[in-house]
Order: sequence, then structure tokens, then C-alpha cells
Amino acid sequence: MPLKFPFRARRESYPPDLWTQCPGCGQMLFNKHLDRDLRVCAACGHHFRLTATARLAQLLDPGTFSERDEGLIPVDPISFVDSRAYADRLEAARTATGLRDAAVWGFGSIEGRRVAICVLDFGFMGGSMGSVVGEKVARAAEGALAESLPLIIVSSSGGARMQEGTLALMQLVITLGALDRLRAAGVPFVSVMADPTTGGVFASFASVGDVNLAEPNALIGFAGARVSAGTIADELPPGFQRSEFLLSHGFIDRIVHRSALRAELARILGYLAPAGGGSGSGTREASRG
Amino acid sequence: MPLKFPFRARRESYPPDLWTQCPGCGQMLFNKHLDRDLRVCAACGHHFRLTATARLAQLLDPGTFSERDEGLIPVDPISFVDSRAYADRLEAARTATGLRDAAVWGFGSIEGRRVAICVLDFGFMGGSMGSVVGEKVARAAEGALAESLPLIIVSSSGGARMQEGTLALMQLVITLGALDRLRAAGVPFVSVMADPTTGGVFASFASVGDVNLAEPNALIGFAGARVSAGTIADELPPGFQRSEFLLSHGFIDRIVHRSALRAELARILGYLAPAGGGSGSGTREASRG
Amino acid sequence: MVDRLLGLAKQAEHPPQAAPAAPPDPRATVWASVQLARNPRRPHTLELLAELASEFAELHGDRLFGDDGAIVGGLARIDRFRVVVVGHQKGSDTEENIRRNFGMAKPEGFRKAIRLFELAERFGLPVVTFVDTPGAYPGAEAEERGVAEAIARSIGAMTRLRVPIVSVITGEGGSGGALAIAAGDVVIALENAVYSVISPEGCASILWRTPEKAADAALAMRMSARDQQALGVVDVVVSEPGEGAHVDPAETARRLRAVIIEYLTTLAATPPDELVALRARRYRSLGAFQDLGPGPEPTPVERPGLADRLRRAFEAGSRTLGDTIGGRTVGGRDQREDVGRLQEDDE
Amino acid sequence: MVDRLLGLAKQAEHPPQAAPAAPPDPRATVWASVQLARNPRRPHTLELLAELASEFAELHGDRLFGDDGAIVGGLARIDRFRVVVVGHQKGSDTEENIRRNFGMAKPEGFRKAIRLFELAERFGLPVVTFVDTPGAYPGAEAEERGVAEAIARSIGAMTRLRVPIVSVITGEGGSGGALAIAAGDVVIALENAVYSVISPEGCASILWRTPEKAADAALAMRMSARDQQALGVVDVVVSEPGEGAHVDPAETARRLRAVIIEYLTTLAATPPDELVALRARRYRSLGAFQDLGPGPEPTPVERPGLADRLRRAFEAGSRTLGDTIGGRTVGGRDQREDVGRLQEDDE
Ligand SMILES: [Zn+2]
Ligand SMILES: [Zn+2]
Repeated sequence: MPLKFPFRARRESYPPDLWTQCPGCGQMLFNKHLDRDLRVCAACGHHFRLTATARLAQLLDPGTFSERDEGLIPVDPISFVDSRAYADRLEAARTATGLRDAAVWGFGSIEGRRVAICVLDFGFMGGSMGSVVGEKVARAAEGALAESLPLIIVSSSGGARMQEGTLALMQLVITLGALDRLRAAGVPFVSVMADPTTGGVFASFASVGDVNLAEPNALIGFAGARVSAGTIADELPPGFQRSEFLLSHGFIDRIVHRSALRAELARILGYLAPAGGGSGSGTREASRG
Repeated sequence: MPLKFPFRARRESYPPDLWTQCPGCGQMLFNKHLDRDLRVCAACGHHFRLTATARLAQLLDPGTFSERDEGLIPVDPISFVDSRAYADRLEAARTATGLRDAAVWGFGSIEGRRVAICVLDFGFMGGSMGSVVGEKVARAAEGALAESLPLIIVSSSGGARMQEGTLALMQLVITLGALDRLRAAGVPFVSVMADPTTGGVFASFASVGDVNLAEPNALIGFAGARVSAGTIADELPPGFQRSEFLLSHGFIDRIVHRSALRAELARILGYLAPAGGGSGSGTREASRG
Repeated sequence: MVDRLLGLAKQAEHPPQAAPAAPPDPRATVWASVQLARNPRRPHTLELLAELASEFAELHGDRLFGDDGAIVGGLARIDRFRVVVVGHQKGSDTEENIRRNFGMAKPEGFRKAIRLFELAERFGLPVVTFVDTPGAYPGAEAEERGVAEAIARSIGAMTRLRVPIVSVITGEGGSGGALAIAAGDVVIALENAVYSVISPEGCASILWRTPEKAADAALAMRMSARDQQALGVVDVVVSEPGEGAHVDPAETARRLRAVIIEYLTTLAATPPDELVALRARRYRSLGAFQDLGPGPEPTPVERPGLADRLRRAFEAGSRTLGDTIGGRTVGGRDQREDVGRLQEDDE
Repeated sequence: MVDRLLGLAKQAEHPPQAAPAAPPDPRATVWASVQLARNPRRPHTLELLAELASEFAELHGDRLFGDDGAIVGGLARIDRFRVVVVGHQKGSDTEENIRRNFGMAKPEGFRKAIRLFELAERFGLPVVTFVDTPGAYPGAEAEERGVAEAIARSIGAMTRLRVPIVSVITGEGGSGGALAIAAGDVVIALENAVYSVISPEGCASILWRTPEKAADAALAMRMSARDQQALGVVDVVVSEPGEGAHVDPAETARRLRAVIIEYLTTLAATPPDELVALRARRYRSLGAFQDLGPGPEPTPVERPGLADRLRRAFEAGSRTLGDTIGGRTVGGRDQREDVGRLQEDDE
């Protein structure tokens, strides 16, 4: 079942016949080429953000994605209003992206290997995690557990969604609880951190992959760099909160260029969830790590 | 069964009618008073090292100690000779201490609570761990496991015993394996680090207590301070490798004055191994931490 | 079991609140709570323990990097219960505040908490946590040592812990740094405690573009203890003496102690499997969304659920909604079937 | 099962050693091995993996503090086996040596190893470790971050791991820093590898009061691979091509690969409970002592055990005792009954 969006498709901000300036190197990139290059600058390697649709299309074997829980929609549990009501912000995000919220999950295949996959879309309110995103991540973990399929989550999020108050915060518990049950059952979870992975998303599911991958130069951190620099008068170290910083500090296994991500995932799953039951590996049992 | 040593009793280096100079403050201490003060300087609090006999006498309820495996004696597995043969060093240590090796273990009571206890004696070749010490620590853990009694180990050791070569090194595996089985069974282990606790003893059983206690100002470290300073030209931080340094770096739960150690052990065991099965505590089960 | 807890939550709310004389300005009211929650004379974990517990043996260190003064923990005796306590500790003066980093934990604080949680589980000891922090330390060294990972691991440990966990929000429940030790089976809050996904100043800076609007943000986020109770995030609110906990720490501790003991009593009788399953259910119910079901066409008909009930409740303007909605909010998810693979033997 | 492993150990020692032409000076011989073990051109973990494994995906970091270049690890495919590899990595030039800290791991290196061991267990992957280090880093920062605790935890993790562990001493087996990743079900050593409780220089400094006596210390500690095989610490010795591994890394890797595959094959067929029990037995047998039994009077009659057999063997002056004593030494403990509470179903 192909990916289907009940709402109007997102208006591509980069029409294919126009040019986009790379924020990495300043070069003007022809959008058609940028799309062909998986939205990575051919000159400097800057990774542009991807929509959920584009991410799934890049990672999964064509035609294999089957979405789950597409009917989950956010509500406005605390009637949140700042300069604009949460309900209005949701409506605007729906219109802009064609998504119902910032997460999409389902089953699909990567190089013939079936997986459960959940991707976040930064375009929907900064990929922020409210109740729908938390629920979808948890259901993805439960779907992976039920079918003993590896779970992949691709994060791109500013963190918890303020407009849902502490209910957004509770999604940290919900997602981590579901992932802990997955871990106890010995089902693999690979976390992929794309730009940005911050706040409550980094402080929950994104951190705890059996293997943690990151795209190059993604912003990854808990406190936003501005908050961090503003609150405490530290001189920030170079590369602060970027993928390479996280790698050298021990929180990321590998930094993977987008063009290699699909093959890399297949390769890692070849170890953690070998097709055919792992004849070559040792005795497999669901031991608690 | 009281503690009994088959060999000639250790010649006390501090006859009770003489004085000892405190290395902490330089004061002359009357030995009788020093003994009364549990061999702690009344002026500056310097903790003198204790023999295994004195340590057991201080910690256990009188007359409750029953030694186990007192028949284990070292051999000279690699015919080690430096300026002196290992066999000769063993003989000299035996004569000086009345011990067969640097560890004594058995069962006893602390404030009426039965425990398995193993103590090291620095006087026997620097408390070094060869095969006998490793075996006794392992048997103490197994004794604790068999009787579901808490285990206490009081360390005072320079580390692995070079004269037994890699067989001494293997005692790290032997002791840690036995302690891991104890941990899996939910039987508590309290490690007490006395001066000094270094090298292979610190890198094995002494580090992994459910609760780690230390006497004040004990030397505790992996590489000897001289080795460490000599090998790498670091400026050593103040208090390097002393109890307080270890506390601030997160490896010790509490620093306990010798006069409080017995009560402190009883108090902690009151939580981890409550007499009467812990009616007030939650459901008790042997879960793997 | 859920009913038992719910019943308990209602009873435990003692002494009953007197009805407010005049309808207060809700913005001023919540901001007053924020100020009280931050009052430096407010009793913190160690001050409360001195009154609550008959014995406390502090345990130090994460066994990895350091001993974080912003989170304290150890073995304590509360009435007939032997427990492991973990709590934030702010200072009561400048010197102590610096030493305690104003209650803002670094990764080593959360990793100490994890170590103590696992110690508690290994020896079958219930856990009691006291939550009072502006948030995790936002400095560069905390980022370097993985503060987000440490928070995630701590929450994860709490979700699987096979012993009871009673969490008490005593002051500021600041975001992930609070939640890291607040994911209990039951969440108690002092009357003037606050709990929010981000500090009101942070929220105001981002959404109102000025920290001056912090009181507005506090109101919009419904961060008061009573509003959190209405949401179901807090189970029971314990009233404070006089103008606030700081005027009578001993009485505050006495009131908390009674509620903690009631919950420990109930939870200690719950088998570990059930405990873990109920805890998972508790948090899973704390999400507000609708499910339109599969199919390409949206069916925007809202079922009356948690969200509706909350909206109606909040629109009524009451500050003490918890009373009307009940100690724990479990609605809105009743019609849903797939709450995970939990054993729900007694339902 | 023990017999199976013993038989395998004997077979696996290929190609057979040619008898030495003239009796060599044992002190010079062991010191030559120390020099070869330290030869900067000797292949280290990554160089060996390039030949041994058809695929290697390095995984980084301890999830706590940093990524230690002195210990590498990841997922590898060796023949038909998918395994987790952990190994020391020295540099081949000055720049790399500085980056790799000369193969001296800090706490984060050992904690990365623990993380990978647990990953291996969770997914049922056998572990292969490559050991080549002067020792753990002895600097102040390693002490501050608990290098001893990290080593202890790593060894502890290996004792309980429910997957096969094949350890290979490829160069310097330096004390606790080596053992931290060397506590395998089987320990293979290259012919010129060395293994000791302390560096020969360190031993000489303490016991001879001068590092100049390092060669004497090396001999006294019996640190050559063959002597370690005689002790039972090493199970099988793999000969090196030509003057040593560095002259033909590919051939060295080829020979190691065959032995590793043989052991992986045997161990993969062993149920996890048995694996853990056999591993415990293996190490428990590596202690040399006598038991005079209870009673106040010593009975100094030595039973012929491991110690006697070793003493006789070493006094014979042979460098290749492993051949005569066998691949694994399990004697000396045969009469003892209390080897722990292990399941010994097949004995
Ligand atoms: Zn560019
Ligand atoms: Zn003194």
C-alpha cells in the first residue's frame, strides 16, 4: 500500500525548475539536481531536511510502505493560545504539509528486509513531539515487537511540543517504555538522527538505539545552542551539538552520508536481525542487556 | 568457633607499653591508647592499618567468627625468583604474621546479623592477591550465596601478586565471576576499602560493591601514584587517589570513620538484607540489576 | 487495582480545600505558585527527609564520573518502610546553591539516580523521589557528557523497575530534568508545586518572543499542581500550610508523609508484573489525540474523550479542576483497544 | 565438552612447530618475543580485521563520555559468522599512536567494550576480542574516571555473557588493561605474543629496583605465549610466519582466522548456560594452591597437582611446554569438589 495522504499534498518549496541556495557553501543548486542528489549539496555535502515522504521514498524499497495509524490526529488538550491558538497552528501545518501530525509510521522493506519504520517531518511544527508523535513512536515499537521486525526511527525534531504542555512531556515516558519492552525482547532498534534532533526527542527515543546513526553535521543536543549559550556563559566548544561532536563524545556509532544510509541500515540489520534466523551466529535468545 | 591461627602469632610491632609516632600528625601515641582507639590517631584521625585479626575483632560480635577454608596455602606455580625466591618470601610472611596468606574469610555476626566476611591483611606480602586470596574471595561469595547472607569484604592490598604471574591476574576473573553470580541472586555485597586498595584488587572485587565504603584518607587507585606520576607527566590533582577523591569522582558511597564502621555496616545491611524478610519493604525478588 | 488507586487518590487529598472567597485572577494565581515553588526557603529533599524519615543514609556517586550535588539519594526509613530515596536538592543559601548547581543536575546526577533505582530493584526496596528543579543543567559540559541520554536512560529505567515508585513534585517540575526522576506509579504534588514541559520564561521567549510574558506562558501551559491533576499528570495534590510550604516545613513534611505512606502501603501489595503493567498504562493514558481510523478520507467527528472533557473543564475557569474531574484522569482512551501488550488481569 | 575443547586445542595448533635446532637462551628468547610483540609494524586489530573479516562496521562510543581510539569495536563477518569484535588498537605511526594513545585505553574504552559485549548478547552474536596493549592508561584522568571500576565491570560482563567469546592475544597482553577484554571461553595467542600481570619494566622496577632488569622479570613471570599455554592461561598458540607477524600480516591473519573459525564453530554449538558454566570453570581452574583442610595443625604434604606439574615442567627448561602439557591445563583442581554452583550436565 503506497503512502497516501488524505490532505492536499505539500506545496514543494523548491519547484524543480528553480534554484536553491545552499546554506552550507552559498552555491546555487538546480532543484532537479538537488532532488536527484537526495537533497544533499553536491558541492559541500550539506544535508537539506527531508519531508517524511521523501525520507520514506529514499530508504524503503519502492512500493513496500504500508502506513499504520494514519488516522491519529492531534487535539488541543489544554486550549493553548499564545500569539496564535494551537488549533490554528495545527491547521496551518496540515495545510502546508498534507500531514496530520509530524510522524508517519508503518511497515516497509529495506533491500528486501522487512522493517517497522517511523519518520518525523520537521515541516510539521518543527517535528515537535506531542501526543500523536509519541503515540506513533510507541505503536511503531509495539508493531515491531508484535512482528519481531527491526525498528528504525528517523528523527528530525525540535523536541517536545509546548502547546500540549506536560502531556507532550509524558511522551518521553510513553516512547521509552515501549522501546524498553522492545529491547527486553531482543528486537533491534536503529535510531537515525537527522537535522535537528534536540530537546525531548533527543532525551527520549532518539538516544537509545541499539545502534545510533546520524547524518553529517546534524544539530543534535538537549538544550538548544542558543538557550545553552544564553543561560550559562560557557564558551561553546567548536562543532558544539553537531553530529561529529556527538560521535567524539561517545553517543553516536556512525555518521552516515545520506547516499549511504539505506545500504548502511541494511548492513547493520544483517547483523542484528539476520534474515533466515542467523544460522551463522551464536545461539539467539531474548536476553536482557 | 573463634579465630585460630595454626602458626605462631604475629609479633606485634607495637608493644602495648611503648609509643608510636603518628605519620599523620607526628604526635607520639601511647600504644595502649592507640589500640583502645581502634588504631586511629586521637589527634588527627589517621587510620593505621589493621591486621586481619584486629579487623575481624573490631567488626564482628565477640566469639561469632567461624573461619572457613583456613587450610588453603599458596604454592609457587612459576618458581618465581627475583632477589629472593617467592617460596622464601611466603615463609617470611607466614612467620611475621602467623597467617597462611593475605586473606581470611568466614562467617560471623555484626550486631546480631549473620554475614559472610573476608578481610585482607596488608602485612602478608602487602595484602597482594595471588591464587589463595582470589580463591578465598570467591569462596566467601559462594558461601554468602549458599546461605543467602550478605557479603562484606574489607580490602587492604597493593594489588595482584606478581610472584604468581598471570595466575594472579586470573583471580580478577575468578572473584568477579563469583560476585556476579551473587549479584544476580540479589544477595548484597558491601565493599570496604581500607588503606591501601590498589591495582588488581581495586580493579576487581573492591570496586563492585552494591555499596562501596572507604576509610578516611585511604590510598585507593589503579596505577600506583608513583607509577602514575612517573609514567605520564601529569600534574596530579590534590588528594589524588585518596578516599575523598574517589567519593567526589563517584566511586564511593560513603567515607566512614573506623569507629562508626561496624554500626554503619549494620545499618546498611538493615536495608539490603533486612532481618525477618523485610516486611516493610516492597515485594522482594531476585531481579537482575 | 486502578479503582483502588483512584479511590485512594481521592481520599488522600486531605485536608480538603476551603472554597476560595472570590474568583482569583488565574494568571496571578499560577504565577504566585511559580514564585512559591521557587522560594529559596522552601524545603527541599534533605529538609523534607529530616522530617519525613526516621533515618537516612546518603549514598553517593554514579560509579562513572562524579557525585552530583544537585541530585541526592540513599537509603531511608519512612514509617515502617525501608526505601530508596532520590531527589533534587537546591541550596538554601548562595554557597549551597553553587555546590548544588541550583538543583540543575548534570548527567552524573541522573546516572546516580539510575544506579540507585537499580539498587532498589535488586533488593526489593520501593523508591520515593522528590522533584524540584528548574531543569537539567543546560551548560556545555552537560551536553558533552550526554545529559539527554542520561535523562532518557533514567526514564527508561523507571518504566521497567519492578518495585513501587512514589514521586512527589515538591517545587519546580522543570521539564525533562524533572521527569527523569518523576515517572512514578503515582505522582503527588504539593499545592504550590508546578510542572511544565519548558520553563515559563523559556516558553515565553520562544512563543511570545520575550521572557517578560512568563506568567502568560505559565497560565497557557496549565503548570499549576491543580491543573496538572486535572490533566491526570498529577494524581493527588497535598495542600500546604499557611502561605506556603516554607512557613512550616515540618507540617508540610507531615502532610506529605501521610500520603506517601498510604501509597507505599497500596503499591507494596501489588505484584511486580502488575506494577510495571499499571505504570505503563498510567503513562500511556496521558496522551490526548483522536483516531479517525484508517482510510484516505478524514472523518472529523470528535468523540467525547479526554480532550473534550479537559477543554470544557478548563473553559469553566476553575483553578481546582482536579476536584471535579477526580484524582486520576483515565478517560479519552477508554474506547481504544491497543494500549500495548500489558497484562490486565483485574479489569 | 571440556574434552571437546581440549581436543580442538591440540588439533588447532597448526602448523606444527619445528623442533628448535639448539637450546636457546631462555632470557634472550622471551625478550625477543617482548620486542616482537611491541614491534610497531606488527598488525593490530584493524589490520588483522582487514584480512580476517569480509566486512567490518565499526561502532563508536561508550554512550557515557567519549569514543576511545585505543579500543575499537564493531560488527564483523568472519567466514560464515556474524560477530561483534572488540580489540585494542595501537598506531602504526606517531600521529596514529597519539590518537590511539599507544593502545592504552581509558575508562571510556573499557565502557565501550562493555556496551558492545551487551549488544552482542542481546542479539546472540559471538564476540571475538583482539588483545594488544601495554596496559590501561595510567594517567590521572583515567584514575578520575574510574579506570579500575571500568576494568572490573568489563571482566564481570564477560563472565556472565551468554554468547561465545574467543579472545586472541596478538601482541602485548599487559595486565588488567589486557584482561578487561581477554576473559574469553578460549584464549588464543600468537607465538610471539606476551601476557603478564605487570609490564616487565614495572616488575623489574619494583622487585629488582631497576627497569634495566626487564628481561629478567619477563623470564621470571613466564610471559611468553608458550609458557602461558603451559600455565593454562592460553589455550592454543598460533605460530607466526618468518621472523614474526609483522613480516607477513596477511599470512598471520590467515592462520588466526582458521583457529578462530574452529573455535567459533565449537562454541556456537554450546548452549548458553553451559557456555557460562564452562567459562567459569575455565577461570576457576587457573589458580594454584593447596588445601590442607580444616584444623589447627598444618599438614604440609603437597599433593601432586597443577603446581608440581608446572614446577617440574618449567625446571626442565623447555620453552614449548604447551606441547607436552596440552592445550589446556585443568589439573590440580581435580580432587576439589566445590567449584561453585555450576551445571555440569555432561561430565
Ligand atoms: Zn553546499
Ligand atoms: Zn595523628
